[in-house]
Amino acid sequence: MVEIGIEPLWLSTGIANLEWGQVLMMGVGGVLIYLAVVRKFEPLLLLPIGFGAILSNIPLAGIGGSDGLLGHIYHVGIETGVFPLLIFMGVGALTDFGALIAMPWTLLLGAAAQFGIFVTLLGALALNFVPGFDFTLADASAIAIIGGADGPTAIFLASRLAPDLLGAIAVAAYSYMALVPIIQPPIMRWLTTETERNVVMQQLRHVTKLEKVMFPFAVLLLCVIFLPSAAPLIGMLTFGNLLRESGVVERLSHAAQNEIINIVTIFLGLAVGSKLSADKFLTLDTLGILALGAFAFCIGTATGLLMGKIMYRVTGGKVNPLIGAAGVSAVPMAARVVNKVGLETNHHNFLLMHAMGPNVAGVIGSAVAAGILLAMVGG
Amino acid sequence: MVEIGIEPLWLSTGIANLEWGQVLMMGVGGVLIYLAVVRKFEPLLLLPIGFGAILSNIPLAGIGGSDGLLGHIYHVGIETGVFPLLIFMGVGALTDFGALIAMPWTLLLGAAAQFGIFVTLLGALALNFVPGFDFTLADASAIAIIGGADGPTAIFLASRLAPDLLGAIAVAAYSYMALVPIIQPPIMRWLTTETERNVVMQQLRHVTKLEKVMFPFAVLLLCVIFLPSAAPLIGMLTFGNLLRESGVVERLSHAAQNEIINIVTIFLGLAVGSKLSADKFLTLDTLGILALGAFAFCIGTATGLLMGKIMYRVTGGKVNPLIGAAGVSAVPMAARVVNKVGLETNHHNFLLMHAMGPNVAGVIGSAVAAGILLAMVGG
Amino acid sequence: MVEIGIEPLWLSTGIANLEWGQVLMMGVGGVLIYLAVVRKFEPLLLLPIGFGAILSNIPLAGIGGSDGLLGHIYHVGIETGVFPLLIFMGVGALTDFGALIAMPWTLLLGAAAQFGIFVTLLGALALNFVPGFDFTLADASAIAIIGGADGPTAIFLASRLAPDLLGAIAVAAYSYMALVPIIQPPIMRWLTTETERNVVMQQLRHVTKLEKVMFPFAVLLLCVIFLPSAAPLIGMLTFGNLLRESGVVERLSHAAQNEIINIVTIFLGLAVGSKLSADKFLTLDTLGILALGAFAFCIGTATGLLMGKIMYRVTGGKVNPLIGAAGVSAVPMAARVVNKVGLETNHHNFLLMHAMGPNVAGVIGSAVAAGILLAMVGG
Amino acid sequence: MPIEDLLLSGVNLMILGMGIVFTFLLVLVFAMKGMSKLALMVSERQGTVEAHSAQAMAAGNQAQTGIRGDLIAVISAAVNQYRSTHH
Amino acid sequence: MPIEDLLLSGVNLMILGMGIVFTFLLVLVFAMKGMSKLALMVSERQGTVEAHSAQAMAAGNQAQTGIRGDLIAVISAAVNQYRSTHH
Amino acid sequence: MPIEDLLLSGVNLMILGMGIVFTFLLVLVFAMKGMSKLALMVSERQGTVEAHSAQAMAAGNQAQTGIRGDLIAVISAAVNQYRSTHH
Ligand code: NA
Ligand code: NA
Ligand code: NA
Repeated sequence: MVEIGIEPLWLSTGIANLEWGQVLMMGVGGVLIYLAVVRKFEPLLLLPIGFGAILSNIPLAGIGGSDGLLGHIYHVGIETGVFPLLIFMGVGALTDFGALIAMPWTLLLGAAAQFGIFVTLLGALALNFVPGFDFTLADASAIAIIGGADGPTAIFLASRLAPDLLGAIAVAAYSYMALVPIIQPPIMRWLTTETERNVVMQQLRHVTKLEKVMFPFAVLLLCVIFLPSAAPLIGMLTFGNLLRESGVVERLSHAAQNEIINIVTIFLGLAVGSKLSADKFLTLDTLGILALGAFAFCIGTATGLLMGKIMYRVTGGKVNPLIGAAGVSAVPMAARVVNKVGLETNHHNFLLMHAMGPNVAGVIGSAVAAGILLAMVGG
Repeated sequence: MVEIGIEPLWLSTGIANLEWGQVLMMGVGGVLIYLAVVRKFEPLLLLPIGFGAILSNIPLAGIGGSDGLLGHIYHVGIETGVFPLLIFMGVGALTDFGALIAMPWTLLLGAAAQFGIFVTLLGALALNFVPGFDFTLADASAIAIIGGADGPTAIFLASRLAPDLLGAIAVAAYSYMALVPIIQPPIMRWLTTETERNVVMQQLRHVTKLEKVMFPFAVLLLCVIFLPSAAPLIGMLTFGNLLRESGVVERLSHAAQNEIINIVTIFLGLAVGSKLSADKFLTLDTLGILALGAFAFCIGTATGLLMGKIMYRVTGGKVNPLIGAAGVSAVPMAARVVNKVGLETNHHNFLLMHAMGPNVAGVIGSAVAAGILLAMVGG
Repeated sequence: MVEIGIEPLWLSTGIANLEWGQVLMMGVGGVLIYLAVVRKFEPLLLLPIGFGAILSNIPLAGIGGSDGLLGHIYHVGIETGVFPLLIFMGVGALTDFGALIAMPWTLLLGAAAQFGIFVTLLGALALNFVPGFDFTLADASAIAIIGGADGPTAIFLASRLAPDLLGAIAVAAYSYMALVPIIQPPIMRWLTTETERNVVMQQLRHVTKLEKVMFPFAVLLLCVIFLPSAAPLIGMLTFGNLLRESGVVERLSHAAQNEIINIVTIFLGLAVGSKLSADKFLTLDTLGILALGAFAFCIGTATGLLMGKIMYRVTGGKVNPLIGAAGVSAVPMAARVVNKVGLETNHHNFLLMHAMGPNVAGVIGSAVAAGILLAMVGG
Repeated sequence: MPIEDLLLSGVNLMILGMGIVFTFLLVLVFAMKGMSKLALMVSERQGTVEAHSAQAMAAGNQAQTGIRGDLIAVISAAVNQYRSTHH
Repeated sequence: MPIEDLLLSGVNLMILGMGIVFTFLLVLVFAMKGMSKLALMVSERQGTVEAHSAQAMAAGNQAQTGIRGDLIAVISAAVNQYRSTHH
Repeated sequence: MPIEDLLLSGVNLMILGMGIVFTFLLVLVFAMKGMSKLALMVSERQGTVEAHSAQAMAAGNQAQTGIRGDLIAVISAAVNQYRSTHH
C-alpha cells in the first residue's frame, strides 16, 4: 500500500526542507515588495520580481524549475528575448518623441550619458583585481548596461551575455531607476552653477504629425546602416512608435500600450524573480553589481551634465545644463527630477518638456550601446 | 495525375467517417452548451468546454490531435499547468478577502467543508468493489477534489494525477458548481432548525487596507512552512490578491482581472473540451465520477453546516449555521444560496456578506487539500 | 584578448553586409507601409507586414531567423495555424449574420463568387506553360484562394499547402482586398444594366435572437457532415459567433473581439512580413501570384454579379444584381462598394444591408473552398 | 507531372469544387429556412416567456439607444481621451 | 494492490488530510488575528500619516461614489455601446 | 585571460563604443534636421490638402478638448468604477 505516515508527511513540509539561502532570498523578495508597495519603487516591475523571488525559493514546490510555472515562463519569454522586446514595443507606443524632434541636438546629451555604461564596464573588469571577483568581458558588459537606466534593455542584454547575473542586474537596474530622485539631485547641484540652473529655455517649436511619422524610420534606417546588432531593440521601439504615430491602427496601438505591455510585465517580472536563487544571488558578484550600478548612474548623470554645460557654452547660455542629467533615460523619472531641481532655483522655470528630449534620447542611446556590446562581445 | 474523383471525395466527407462515439460526444458537447446558454450553468466555462468537445470529435479534422489547434493549446496550457494557475491569479485579483479577515473563525467552516473531498476519495476507492471500476489512489484523489467545488483547482490536480479523467472531472466540477442552488438548499433545511436559520449575525467590522495587504503574505507564509506542494495554487492566488490590494499596480491588477483571465478562460475551456473523446468519456468511470461528484458536494455541504452548528453552540447563538454551507467555495454561488435560504426564514436577514467569509475560505481550503493530495499521492 | 578593432567593427556594420535583395525587400516593406498609412490600404495588416519585412531583411540581426523574434512568432503562431484560426474566431465574434439569416438565398451569391478561386487555380497551372513557372497543384491551390478575398483563410491555406509562397500570397490577398473599391466598380457597371442597378430591394425582415444563436450550429453541422477538412476554419468562426450571440459570455465575446484579435493581428502581421525575403519574394512566382490574384478578384466579382442577374430574373426583378459583387467577401469593403455604386444610379437606394448577406456568405464560401482544396490537394 | 495532367486535375478540381461549394451552400439555405421555421415555432410555443424577455430586452435597448447620440459622442471622445491619457 | 489496502491508504489519507486542513486553517486563524493586531498597532503609531492618507482616500472615494448612480448607469451603457460599436 | 588584457579590451571597447554612440546620434541629429526640412517642404507642397486635414484634425481635437475637464474627471471616475464593478 502507499506509504502514508508521519515520517513522509514531515518530509513533505516546508520547514523540514527549508534552507537558509531560500529564507534569505524570500527576505530579499519581501524587501523588493516593500520597496515597491510602500516606497513606490518601480512597483510595476519590482512587485512581480519580488513575488517571483519568493515563489521560486519555496522548497519542494519547484515553481522556478524547468517544470514549474515560472520556469516555463522564463524559458518562453526571456531565454528567447521575446518579453523585453515586446516591452520595448510598448515603450515605443507609449512614447511621444516630439520634444526630441523639436530639439535634435539634445540627442548628444543622451549620447554623453552613456559614458556611464562604458566606465562601469572598466570598473567591473578592474574589480577582478579584488580576490573573489572573476567577471568575464561578457559579464562586465551585461553589468555595465545598468548604467543605461533602461530595464528592458538591461534584461535583454543580460539574457544574451550573462544569464546567471540576470536576476541581480535586473534588480539593480530597476532599483536605481527608482532611486534616481535621490541619486541625481546632489550631483546636479554639485556640477552646475546657480546661473546655469537659472537658464530659462525657449518654448519648443510645434512638431508636425508628418515629422513624428518619419522619425521612427530615420532612427531605424541609421540602425540598419551602422548597427544591425541593435536592430531587435531599435526595431521594436520604432515599430511601437509607428503604431502610435501612424494614426491608422488605433486598435493595435492601444493593444501595444495596454494589453500586451501589461500582460508581459507581469510575466517578465515573475520570470526575472525566478532567477533570484540563493546560489546565484547571494554572492560577492551581486554586491559588486549593486556597487557598480550605483557608480554607473552617477557617472552617467555627471557626463550628461557636463555635455549640458558644453551646450550651455556653445549656445551662449540658451541651454540649461540640468537637462543633461535626463540623458540617462529612466523615463520619465529623470526628466521629472530635472524639472524639480530647476524649480528649486527658479520657481517659474519648468524644464519638464525640455528634459523629455534628452530623456527619450537616452533610451535610444542605451539601445545603441547595447547593440555595440552585443556586436563586440556577444559575437 | 492527382487522383481526384468521387471515391476519394466521398471518403473525405464526414458522414463516411463519423463514428457513433463521436456523434454521442458531440451530443454531450451540445448538452453542455445548452446548459450554459439556456440554463446559465457556469457559461464562461461550460460553453467553451462544450464547443471544444464538438470540435475535437469532428472526424478527419483532428482539431484535438497533437497537431490540431486544441491539441496545441492543451499541450501548452494544461499539460504544463499554466492555465489553471493563471486563472487562480485572476481569482485572487478578483476576490476581496475582507469578509474573511473580519471573521477569521469562519476559516474553520471552509476547513470542515473539505471533508467532502476525503469522503469522496474513500467512495471512489470503495467503488472498486463494483466490477468494471478500477480507480488508482491517484484517480480517486483527482475525482475527490471535485468536492472542492473549485474549477481551476480540480483541473490543476487532474492534469497532475489523472490526465485521462480530466475531461470528466472538469465537466463534473463545473456542472455541480452550477447545480449548487439545487443541491444545497434541501440539505441546509434538513440539517438546521428554524431558530438556527433565524440567527441575525452582527455587522462585520471595518477591515483596514493594511490588513488586506498583509493577508496574502500570511496565507503564503503558512503554505511555505506547512505545505509547499500547495504553493503553485496558493502562490498565484495570493499574488493576484496582492496585485489587487497593493494599490500601486492598477495596470497589472486590471490585466489579471480582465485580459488574462478572459483569454485563458477561452483557451482553457476549449482545451478541456478536447479531452471529451468517446473512448475517454463514454466509460463506466465517467458515470462513477458524476455520481461521486454529487456525493462529494452533499457531504461537503453537510459537514460545513455541522461545523456551523458547532460554532452556533460555542458562540451561544451568534453564528448562523447556514453560512457553513458556503464553505464548499463555489464562489459566489454558494454564498448567494445561503443568503436566499436565510431570507426564506427571515425576510430581513441578509447573510451574503457573512457567507462570503467561509466561501473564500473554501477556496483556500480546497487548495490546501489539493496540496496534500499532491504531496501524499502525486509524489 | 578579445579582438576589438576597426576591422571587426566594420564587419559588424550593416552597409558592409547589406545585399541588394535585402535593400529591395526593405523597399517593398516601405511601400506596404506607405499604402497602409497614406492610402489606408488594410492598415491593420499591411503596416505590421511591411514593418516585419523591413526588420527581417536587416543584415546580421537575424530577426526573421529561427532564433529571432519574428522567427519565434512565426514558428509558434503560423506554422501551427493557430494565429489565422484565432483571427477567424474574432471575425466570428465581430460578425452579425442577421442579414444573411434574413435572406438565405444570398448564400448562392457567396457560392458563385468562389468561382474566381477555381478559375485562378487553372490559371496558375496554365502559367506553367510559360518558361520559368513551375507551380505544383498545392502551389496553385494556395494561390487560387486569394480569390477568396479573405486574409486569414489565405494565410491558413498557404501555411498548409505552400509555406514558401505565404508571404507573396498574404500580401496579394490583403492588397487586393484594399483595392476592391478600384477593381470592382468598372466590372459592376459593365455587367449590369441601368434598370438592374435601379432595383430597390424590400427591407429585411426582423431576425430573432434564437435564430442568430442557432445559425452557427447549422453551419457547423453541415461542415461536420460534408466537409470536415473545413472544420478548423468554420469551427472557430462559428465558435466566435456563438460567443457573440449567446449573450451569456460577454467577457469572452469582448476578449475575442478585442484583446485576442488585436494582439494576434500584430504578431500575425510581423510574422507574415518575416517571410518577405528576397530569395522567396523577388521571384517570377511573385509576379505570377500578383497577376493571378487580380485575375481571381475580377472573375469572382463577375461570377457573383452573373448569379445576381440570374436571381434578378428568377425573382422577377426583386433582387438587385449589384449585391452579387459582395459575394467575394472582403468584408465589409465589398458591401460598401455595392452601396456606393447603387447610390450612383439611385440616390435613395441604400443596398448596404442587403449586400452584407452575400458579403458574409462569401466568408463561409471561401472557407468551404479552402476545405475542399485541403481535402483534395493537401492530403 | 506533365502540365496537361496538372490542368486535367485542375479542371477536375474545379468541377468538383464548385459542385461542393454550391451543394454545401444550397443545403445551408434550406437548413436555415428550416431553422427559422423551428425558431418561430419555439418562440410561439413559449410566447409568454418570449414576451417577457422581449420586453426586458426592449427595455435594455431603450436604456442604451435612449441615450442621445451627441452624449454618446461626447462620452466616447472622453473615453478615448481618458484611455490615451490614463493608459 | 488489493482494494482493502487501497481503502486503508484512503482512510490514512483522510485522517492526515483533514488533520492538516484543520491545522493549517486553525493556525491561519491565529495568524490573521495577530496580523490584525499588528496592523492596528502600526496604523496607530503612524496615526497622523494614516489620517492624511485616509482623508485622501475618502476624498477619492467621494469623487467616485459622489457620482449619481443613474449617471453611472447611463455612462456604463454608453461605454458598452461605444465599445460594441467602436471595437 | 589576464586582467590587464581584459582591461585593455575594456578601454578599446570604451573608445570604440562611445565613438559609435556619438557618431550614431550625431548623424541622427542631421538626419532629423533633414527630415524636418523634408516634412516642411512636403506639407507646403500639399498645403491645401494639409489645410483641410488640419482643419479636420482641429475639429476632432475640438470635439475632444471641448469637453470640460471636470466632466472628463467625472466620466473617468465612472469608467473606472464601471470597469472595476463590471469586470
Ligand atoms: Na539610457
Ligand atoms: Na473549496
Ligand atoms: Na470569400
